[in-house]
Amino acid sequence: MSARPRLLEADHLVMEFGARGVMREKQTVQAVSGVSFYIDEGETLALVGESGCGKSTVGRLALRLLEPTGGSVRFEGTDLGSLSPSELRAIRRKMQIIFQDPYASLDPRMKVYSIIAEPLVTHRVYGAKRETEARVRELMSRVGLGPEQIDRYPHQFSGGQRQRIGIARALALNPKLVVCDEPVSALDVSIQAQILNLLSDLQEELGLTYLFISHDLGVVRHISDRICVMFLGRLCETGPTEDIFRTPLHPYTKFLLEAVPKPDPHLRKEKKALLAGEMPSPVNPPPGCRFHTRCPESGDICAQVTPEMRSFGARQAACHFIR
Amino acid sequence: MDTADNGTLSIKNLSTHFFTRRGIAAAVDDVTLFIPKKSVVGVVGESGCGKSVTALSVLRLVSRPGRIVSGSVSLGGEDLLAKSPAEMRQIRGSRISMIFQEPMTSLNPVYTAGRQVMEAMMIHGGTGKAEARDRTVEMFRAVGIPEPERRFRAFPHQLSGGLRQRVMIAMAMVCRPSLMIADEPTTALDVTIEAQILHLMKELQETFGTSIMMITHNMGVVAEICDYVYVMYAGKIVEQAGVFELFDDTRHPYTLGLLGSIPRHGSPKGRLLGIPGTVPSLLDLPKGCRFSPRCDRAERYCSEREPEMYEVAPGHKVRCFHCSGGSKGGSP
Amino acid sequence: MSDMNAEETGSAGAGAGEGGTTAGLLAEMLRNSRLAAFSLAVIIFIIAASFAAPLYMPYDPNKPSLSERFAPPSASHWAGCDDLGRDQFTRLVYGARISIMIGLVPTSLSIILGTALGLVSGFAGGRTDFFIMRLADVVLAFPSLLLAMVVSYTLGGGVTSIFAALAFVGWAATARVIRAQTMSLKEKEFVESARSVGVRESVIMLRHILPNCIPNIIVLFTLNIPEAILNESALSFLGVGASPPSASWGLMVYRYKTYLMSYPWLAAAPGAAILIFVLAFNFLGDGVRDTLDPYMKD
Amino acid sequence: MARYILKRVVISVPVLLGVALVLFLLLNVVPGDPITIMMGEHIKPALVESFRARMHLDDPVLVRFVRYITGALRWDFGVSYKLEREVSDLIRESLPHTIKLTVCAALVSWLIGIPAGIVSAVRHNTLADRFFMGFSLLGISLPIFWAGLLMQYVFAFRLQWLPVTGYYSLRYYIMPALVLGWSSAGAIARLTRSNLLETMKHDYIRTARAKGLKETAVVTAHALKNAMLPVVTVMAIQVAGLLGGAVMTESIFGIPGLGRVAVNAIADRDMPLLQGTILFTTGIVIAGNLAADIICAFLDPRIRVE
Repeated sequence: MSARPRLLEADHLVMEFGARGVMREKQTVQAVSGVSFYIDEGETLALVGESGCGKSTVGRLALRLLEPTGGSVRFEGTDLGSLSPSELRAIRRKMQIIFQDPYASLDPRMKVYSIIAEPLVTHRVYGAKRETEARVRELMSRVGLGPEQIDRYPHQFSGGQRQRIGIARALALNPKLVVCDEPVSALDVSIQAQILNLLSDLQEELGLTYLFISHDLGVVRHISDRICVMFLGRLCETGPTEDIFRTPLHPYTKFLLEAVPKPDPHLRKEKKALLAGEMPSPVNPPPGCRFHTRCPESGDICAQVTPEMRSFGARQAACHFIR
Repeated sequence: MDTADNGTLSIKNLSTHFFTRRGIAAAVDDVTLFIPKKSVVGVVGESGCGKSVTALSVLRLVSRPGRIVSGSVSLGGEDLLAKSPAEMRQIRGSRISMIFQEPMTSLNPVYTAGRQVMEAMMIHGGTGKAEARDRTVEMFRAVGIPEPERRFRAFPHQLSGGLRQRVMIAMAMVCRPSLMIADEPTTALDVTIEAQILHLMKELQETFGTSIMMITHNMGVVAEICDYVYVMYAGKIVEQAGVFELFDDTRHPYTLGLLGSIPRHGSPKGRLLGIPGTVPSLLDLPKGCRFSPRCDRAERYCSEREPEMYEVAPGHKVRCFHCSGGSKGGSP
Repeated sequence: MSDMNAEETGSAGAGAGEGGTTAGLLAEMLRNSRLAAFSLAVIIFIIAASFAAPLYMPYDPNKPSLSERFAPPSASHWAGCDDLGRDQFTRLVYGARISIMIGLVPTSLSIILGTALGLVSGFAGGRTDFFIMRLADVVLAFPSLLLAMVVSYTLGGGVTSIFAALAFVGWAATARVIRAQTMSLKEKEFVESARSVGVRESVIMLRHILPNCIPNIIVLFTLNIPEAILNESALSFLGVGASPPSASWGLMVYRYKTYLMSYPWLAAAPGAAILIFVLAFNFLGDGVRDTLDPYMKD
Repeated sequence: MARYILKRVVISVPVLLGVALVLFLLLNVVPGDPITIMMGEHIKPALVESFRARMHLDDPVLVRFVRYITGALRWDFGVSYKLEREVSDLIRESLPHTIKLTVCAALVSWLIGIPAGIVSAVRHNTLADRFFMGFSLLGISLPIFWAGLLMQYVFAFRLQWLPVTGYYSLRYYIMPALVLGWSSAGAIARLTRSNLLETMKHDYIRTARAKGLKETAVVTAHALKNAMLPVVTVMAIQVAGLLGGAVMTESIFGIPGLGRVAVNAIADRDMPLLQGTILFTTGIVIAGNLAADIICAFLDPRIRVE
């Protein structure tokens, strides 16, 4: 794995959303607080965590669809923050995104052709419309859409088919990196499997790199090479997928894996270790380790000192108590 | 298993159709289902399979253009479909209660959580306000709501998703029903909260002896808490079995596909089994076996005749010709 | 219930074929709603009848005939004659032209202005938004009839000042609706998706957001027309409307109200004409709104 | 919530100022000389001069506007050119009539509109629904002045049940209030209906039914309270419509209210009077909207309890 060149590197990303109105004291939502990670070419890195942990925000920061409050993203060695708007638009050819909601991510007033052709037209990839159309048809067949569907509107498709349209659009410009933001969580299980298979095939054929954002640990285990586990805007643990699933280090990771309902009644447990309480507010996150209010292993230091990421073999975790 | 009538709920040959402008949709088609006392029975399937409509049919809460067209639903031997609307109201919320998928929208935003739970008790129990209040607080405590007195006065928007679902469960349990219908109760929740809620439901079921009808699309949830499972596809039950039997000796190609679609721990990275194609529209169902166009084992007769439910083992029935001889077919 | 609707109607929609375009939806509405289709027919009939009037009307709308002053309705004079002996029905038919102009011109102006300002306001946000919306607040705070009265007074009366007055009063509500929709569309994933493939902001606004506002614009348009007609007739009735030779229906009511007790039909007929015309537009507008409503949701 | 209310109040101030400015610009600046507009072309130059001086027309616009605003704050809207009386006195005299009329009309519109809307929603797609919705659409399509004239003809002239014009007792207000209230009732009924229908689709309605509540209790206890929140806002916006409509009803039924004063001011080209009455009327509208926001805040726990 180390032989692969580094594609993207995020360094101490910080994102704060200001909820400020007239005559209201400023409230900042600390969506992402110092997240660093890298992705090597051809691999799949998964970002997992529960809602509100900031994983989708990280995905958008990686593509610079959001301007970070702090930190930087380097794509193929270029600092995205240093680019002008037109340079940024040009580099977007190499990085694309697939969205969660196939109902909201396609413009309902456009036909399939225009949706898939839009990136090609925007970047003036082809001179003639004939070439563009040929490319659109090629993409459609690659993702499993019939050529007769080219003139239909999104609402005439089922959720799985719409997701295929979204994938075709994302692939139109031959990107290197594709951010998949919960691409299957809105779909039925059987359709989920189709789309996951498609994503795997495409990765193999086209040598794609995925940043795969998901809350579904089963899906993540299936598709990713490495994982970053997030809790309330920070990374808890990162490392090779199987290592983390076999022996999670961080207490939060342990609870998360334990909580997932396993599709096998023989794995039922009478006494499951349950994580108590609710997610703290990102407006006013706990000091020190953000997990300490719910962590049964926490000590005095956890409320005072923010744990740094420390290496444990191939893995890193942020907890004071891991030996 | 479904012969004894002394269970909690027995649904026989229930059909609920939706009379839409574009035709009649048989959302629930000839469903027979039995829920024994003190058990958790799962009804599992993908969207549009009719599992939620089945649940609403039990409470007779199917809204227009839907209507129950035939069959029977009996609760402890009483035919619910023969009840007058007033009698049915007495049953809702007291003997059968229901919780829903979206805790965010299932509570009325303009009333306090406590008031909404109290209301359920006061219309059924004839209890006074003070007693209803005390019992609500007690119920809040029983469902694990911290600081129940304070939460009693809280409005829904002040509660997190997990707490709202606990309030819904408190509302459902406060009259000690014999059956609680849970329609995807954890789908909208985060996985750690889901684990809490499932644990709570199991615990309440054991303490109060309430049966639970668990509507879900998640095989993990089924494996976790159900005793017996019905698998639905396009309005019909296609397989039913005890939970261990269903996972160990899966028979129906649809159930196999469903299980094969789940990325399982330990499964190698690569392809998932999946099911080709999409769920058919209820307005335009395939002839014969409804699963036949997506089935890799389909023969010509599958798309001509509709298979019956065949008993392949005691308590294990399958709607598939390939299982009719009791042969083991293509079990994994 | 949720599982009945979500996927089911989604995939069933695939069989419906047409219906993607607004025009297709409206055509379907006319087929399904007899009331809307009838209303549209009435409107088209009135418009055609008034513009073709010189071709078939036996009377001149402006030629007095002293012998027929205040003639009651009869077979030859369907709505009687006025104080100068002019045939009132002829005058009504000709007067429809004014109502149509009043319905279309200021409404178009206010819709164009309101859409442009609402779009910019919602898309740009910040100070631009604040300024435009405060202006809209100010306009909306006036009772619309009073504001129209003042504007028309300032501009010195006449048809153009009525147009200007009604447009000035009407844009603000449109701007608010379009702004709200723009703001919700702006957050949609398809806009982010366009941004992620490198589409320029101005192109996003015009190619993605504006087309998605079209159902709303059409609904606002159909519902604003009757309002403009009513407002104009009210202005005319109050004596700040168009000047006499081009008699609008409102002005006719104003002029004949003095004869109400002795010749009631003179004031009754033009008022009834307004009512029928406005009612037809409102029925049509309701049909349009009900049809496009699911497409207006954010 | 105190903060919410304070915020609403603070926001209304610039709106009111904006209203004053727009009105001032429309009436004082746009086309040339207000004196000529007021008095016509052929008047003695000396008279023009005296008016210019009296109205400080030679000062810069901004100075005049500030003077006007500071005057208005002290309840001084200037002097009516035609009637040669304080505008504030004229407003004070006409205001009670307009209030009586609008309150009566508002009561009519709420008492008819809200129940009609509820019945239409609950009996959705029935004959009752169609009847009430037809009635409502007729109301909003009706030219108010024409309906007023017809009622005068039928009920006052033919049947002689009610007085034609005047303002001497409540009987005189019956017809104007009905005419004015009907159109408003139509809008309220349509809104109540659509909101209630929308609310009835919410998940918490299903929860209420699953609890075993009677349908009437589901509607009254659970749906109505939510559905009426936007209606309250619109009831306030209706005040603007009623005040605008009052202009017509007052002139038809001979009620010397604010609207009639404004119409007469236009006819007389009496600029200070027109400006004063309209500014005052718009002020009432803004106050009404503010009141609605505050009522909503009290009714909606999502705003009340933070």
